[in-house]
Amino acid sequence: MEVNKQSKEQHPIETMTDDPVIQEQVKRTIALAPLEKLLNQSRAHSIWPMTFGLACCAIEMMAAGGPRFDLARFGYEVFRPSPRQADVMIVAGTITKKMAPYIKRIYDQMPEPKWVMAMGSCAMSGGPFVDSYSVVPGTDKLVPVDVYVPGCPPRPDALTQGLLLLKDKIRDPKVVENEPWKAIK
Amino acid sequence: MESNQVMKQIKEKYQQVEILDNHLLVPETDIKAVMKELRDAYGYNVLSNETAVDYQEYFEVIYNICRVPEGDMINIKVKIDREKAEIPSVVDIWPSAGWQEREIFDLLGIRFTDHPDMRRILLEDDFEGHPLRRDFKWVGGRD
Amino acid sequence: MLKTQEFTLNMGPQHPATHGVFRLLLHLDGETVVKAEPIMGYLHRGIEKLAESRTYTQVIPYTDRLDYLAAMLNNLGYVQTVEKLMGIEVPERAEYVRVIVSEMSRLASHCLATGAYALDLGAFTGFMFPFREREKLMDMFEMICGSRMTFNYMRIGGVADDLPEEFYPAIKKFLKEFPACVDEYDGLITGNEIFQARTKGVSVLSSKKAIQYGMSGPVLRASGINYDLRKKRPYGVYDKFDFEVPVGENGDCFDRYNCRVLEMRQSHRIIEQALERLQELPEEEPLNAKVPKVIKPPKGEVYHEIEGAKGVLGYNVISDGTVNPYRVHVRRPSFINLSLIDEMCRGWKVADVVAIIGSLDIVLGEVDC
Amino acid sequence: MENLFTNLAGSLRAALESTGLPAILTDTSMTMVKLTAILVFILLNALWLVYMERKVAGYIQFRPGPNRVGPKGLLQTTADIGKLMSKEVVIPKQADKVLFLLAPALVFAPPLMVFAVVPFGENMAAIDMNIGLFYFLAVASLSTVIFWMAGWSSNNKYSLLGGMRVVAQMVSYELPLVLSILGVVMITGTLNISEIVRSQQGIWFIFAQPLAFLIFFIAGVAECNRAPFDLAEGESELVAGPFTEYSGMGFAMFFLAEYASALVISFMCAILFLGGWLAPFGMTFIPGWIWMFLKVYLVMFLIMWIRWTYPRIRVDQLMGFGWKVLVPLSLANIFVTGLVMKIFKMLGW
Amino acid sequence: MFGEGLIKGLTITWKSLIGKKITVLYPDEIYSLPDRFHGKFRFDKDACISCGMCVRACPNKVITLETEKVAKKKRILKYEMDIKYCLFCGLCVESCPKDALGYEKDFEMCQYKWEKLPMVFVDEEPLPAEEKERLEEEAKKAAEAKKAAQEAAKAKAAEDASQGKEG
Repeated sequence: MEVNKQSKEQHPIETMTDDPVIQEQVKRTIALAPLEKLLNQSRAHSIWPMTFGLACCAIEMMAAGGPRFDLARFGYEVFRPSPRQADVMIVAGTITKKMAPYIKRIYDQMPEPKWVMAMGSCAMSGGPFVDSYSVVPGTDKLVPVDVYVPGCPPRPDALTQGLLLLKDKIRDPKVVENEPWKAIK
Repeated sequence: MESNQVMKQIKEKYQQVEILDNHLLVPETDIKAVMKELRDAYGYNVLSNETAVDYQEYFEVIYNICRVPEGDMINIKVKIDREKAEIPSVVDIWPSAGWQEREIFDLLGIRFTDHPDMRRILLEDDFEGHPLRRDFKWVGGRD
Repeated sequence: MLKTQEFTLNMGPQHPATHGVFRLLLHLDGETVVKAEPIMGYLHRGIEKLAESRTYTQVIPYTDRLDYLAAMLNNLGYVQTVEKLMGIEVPERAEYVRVIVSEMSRLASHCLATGAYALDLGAFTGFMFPFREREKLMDMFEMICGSRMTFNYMRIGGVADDLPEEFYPAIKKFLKEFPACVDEYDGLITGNEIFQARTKGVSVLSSKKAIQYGMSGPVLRASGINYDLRKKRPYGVYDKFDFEVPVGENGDCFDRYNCRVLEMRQSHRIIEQALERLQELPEEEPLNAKVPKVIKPPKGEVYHEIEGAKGVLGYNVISDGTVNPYRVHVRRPSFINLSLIDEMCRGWKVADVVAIIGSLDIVLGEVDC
Repeated sequence: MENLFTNLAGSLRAALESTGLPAILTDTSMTMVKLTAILVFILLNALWLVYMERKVAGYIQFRPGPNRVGPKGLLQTTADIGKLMSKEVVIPKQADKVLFLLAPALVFAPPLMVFAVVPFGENMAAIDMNIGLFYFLAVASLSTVIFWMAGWSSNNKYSLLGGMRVVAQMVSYELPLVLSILGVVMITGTLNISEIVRSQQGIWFIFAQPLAFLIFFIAGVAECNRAPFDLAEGESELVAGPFTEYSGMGFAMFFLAEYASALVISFMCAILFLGGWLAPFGMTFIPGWIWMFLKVYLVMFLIMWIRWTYPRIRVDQLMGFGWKVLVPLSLANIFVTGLVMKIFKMLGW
Repeated sequence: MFGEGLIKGLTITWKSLIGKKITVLYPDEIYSLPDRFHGKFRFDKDACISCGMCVRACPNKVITLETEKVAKKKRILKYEMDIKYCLFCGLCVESCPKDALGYEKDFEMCQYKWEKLPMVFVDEEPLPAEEKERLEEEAKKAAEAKKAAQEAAKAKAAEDASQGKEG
């Protein structure tokens, strides 16, 4: 399924509905048939992150996979080194201009359906180094981002909350509209 | 041998050398000779740190040399002209200067003559300008 | 005619074993490495340029992000340099608190170095055991300064806050259990024959070459040179503690790894002694030195070195009398320890390149600064 | 309970014959039913083993492992397979398409073919060949070619290196595997697997041939690419070895085939050395095939325990260990067995 | 003996296999955070005297503060912490003289949307012009009333003093 590069003119889906969520999903070539809903259940329960540690947030990502904040309970601890077998690319750390082309290439190498999580201030917006000459201010300048995990570095539990938010989003794309789920009331 | 005695002896040997507040200001011409003598005669066998500063009118290259395993240290400064930005490399005396000089060239644009591999080390090769210069203009990413 | 051709393999910026975004272009002849060309700068964030537009206190959080495994030691190095510049005398209580916290940060860094090294060689459980201790240390750091890795705890003239009450029982419990845990690491990783076969005798670094290339820290001590700044040029109150400096014999990957494990035991002893002395101090001893609200050091320049977790960590702070430092240069041990990677990898297999990078214990935040 | 399955098969055969089908048809349909039963059993086992491995890994590392998907995490692997099925299959541009798609399809064949001849209990073997052991060795070495197909066709440097390592490793560990079994064959004198198990009535061969068991176990672990010999997909060096380029169902086939071949090795260990369905110390109130099941899972647990304890061995050490240590040891073992059998024959036992 | 280290490794993993698990089961049980935890920010609108110390202390200019002068009293219009640039270093909390800024024991700030990331504590419209004049008069009246009360009190105090002297 080659993702076709639409030209600037109107995408047919935009005429049919103006719900941004559905448009985005359709444009990402995910059919919303009932079978997809069933497959989304299995996709949600086995998100395989790709080892994409750039800086300090990578150490917290390792700690999230470690014995204390166990990602294995949700089945997410299989950190696949090769982009072909990964589902979510957790961008953990500062993206420099020298690293940007690699992030775009690795994102393209990942098979559909794929998601991106921006972990930490640096990945979200350049964070502490936003005024620097060699830092890309945020992952969404390169690839579409699904969940933002603030913190510098965020606690491993915050990363787990981010992954659980991603799980809810995979199961039902409309959850993006209302308040994200929180464990601490 | 205390570092200030060493500095006094170096001063007698090379006239243009001055002693600032625990630094040795060496002119550009006989930097190689002073360094070679420091290593051979006084046993300073490790170039612990080499960096450079841009003082708008001139560059200043700073060498911090120490003796392993004794541990005492001596600091040496060299003033060089800002436009020419050229200084002989000390890589053949202390190989640890290799990467540090490449980093100085990369970030400040000071070219080290007869350095085996004078290329940028941190920034990408087509990066124009040298960031740590005071007159470097760039636009931050804050939206 | 049968012709063999060189084959370049890109241990690319995104690779599980390169401790971050470090790229090694390997020219291979079959499995053995002919030439290893390191390419860095994928995490160059220009901290030295940012420091020029921040005040002296605002630079401290940026030093956390250099060597993010041992952030306290970076804070200590920077803060002591500025104190030397301003001629501030730090009271005894703050000095002991700093020693305890820096040695704990060294322990956390060595724990992760040991675990990551075992992970690089394939022992996934060997990675998890030191993480258990590291989590306890991180809990204590969270009690002291609120965050697990980027502490921003030290201030010019002392520390941000005194040690909280619930810290003392936690550290005592940790100190009691720690030696048994290090014995567990020895049993699981150091004593393992497969681990020894993978690391003993791999890429021996002679002491002469180590000195020439300015190596420092466990990499230098593994080659047989007893050079530890805490003993050779004591800073702060390090001359009041008695601890040995572990020195290796033949400078191969195993010795570099073993020096770190032995250093963990020494740091454990330092923390014990520092804790005793801290509690003996009389109550009315002040915590921090008197420091003006706005820090404006006199015009001048200081270069000060401390013994970081990866090696000699030096700060060169130049002030021009204003509120912002004119130039901050950091002598980064990982960057300089890495300069010999090309020669150390030649002639070894691809699997050994992973072992060599792991034994150097580099942190990319510090290599690319 | 003892021969629950044999009676089942007998009654099914009787039902088929009563419908008056020609003999040849009943035989083929009977073997078809047996083979599909075995296929389903092995696939379920492979799924369960993935879950068991992650739980064992978790428990060894002070963490509970998957426990939220389904009751106590049991549906975790089904979720994984469901997700892998629905992933996009990415074929690299210059990859050799035919080989690239053929490799995952074939990778499951050799382990499954072996199970046709493996007895799960007292005369519960699908096809009771009298050269069963020879068939096992021949088929077990087929998967080398398939890994090399995967490595070669995905046009990626890492997979090429991984593919070459797999061929070198499997070829060089085929020899000690065969030589260590020779000791057992010399004692029993037959190649029929059920006969071998029956002849272990008096003493299990693990006590008669302890060195052979050790060599067989080590060579078996190396044969199915599991740590400490998992050179092929050693993550930290070769990213994911021959199947770096596979995504979706292609990767799932390799992922499960690894567990199926580990199952083959543990079944053969149980049959050749741990006395198959023979109950230890005569506790026959538990049926034979449950004993067989327990022994297989004991060996499987041992394989997993070793994986989560030891680091990975290097390629040349692997070759050196295989050729310089295991092969001479197994030859010495054959010599000693021959000598001991000669002495026993002289003493008239 | 060759295998001695290997056997020791197995015994250690066996002990950990049957050992105690140290996992914090995150969604069900939350890890008890220490008091000095740097997490979500807490802003107390009335305690804040909008002096701008926190805006200057922050290394990365995360806090935007807008105030409006109404009848010689500063009123906060906008107090927004853009946590996507925040370092969570705590320099702002330390620099606040009135302890108006602090941390909550909560680390869950994940968001789906980019615009929802900044934490907006105060966001009010500047008062319209006539509203401002009305408040000014009130303030002026209140000021005169207070001044008048003061003269009366002073005059009374002066009388007592003179009586005291004659008496």
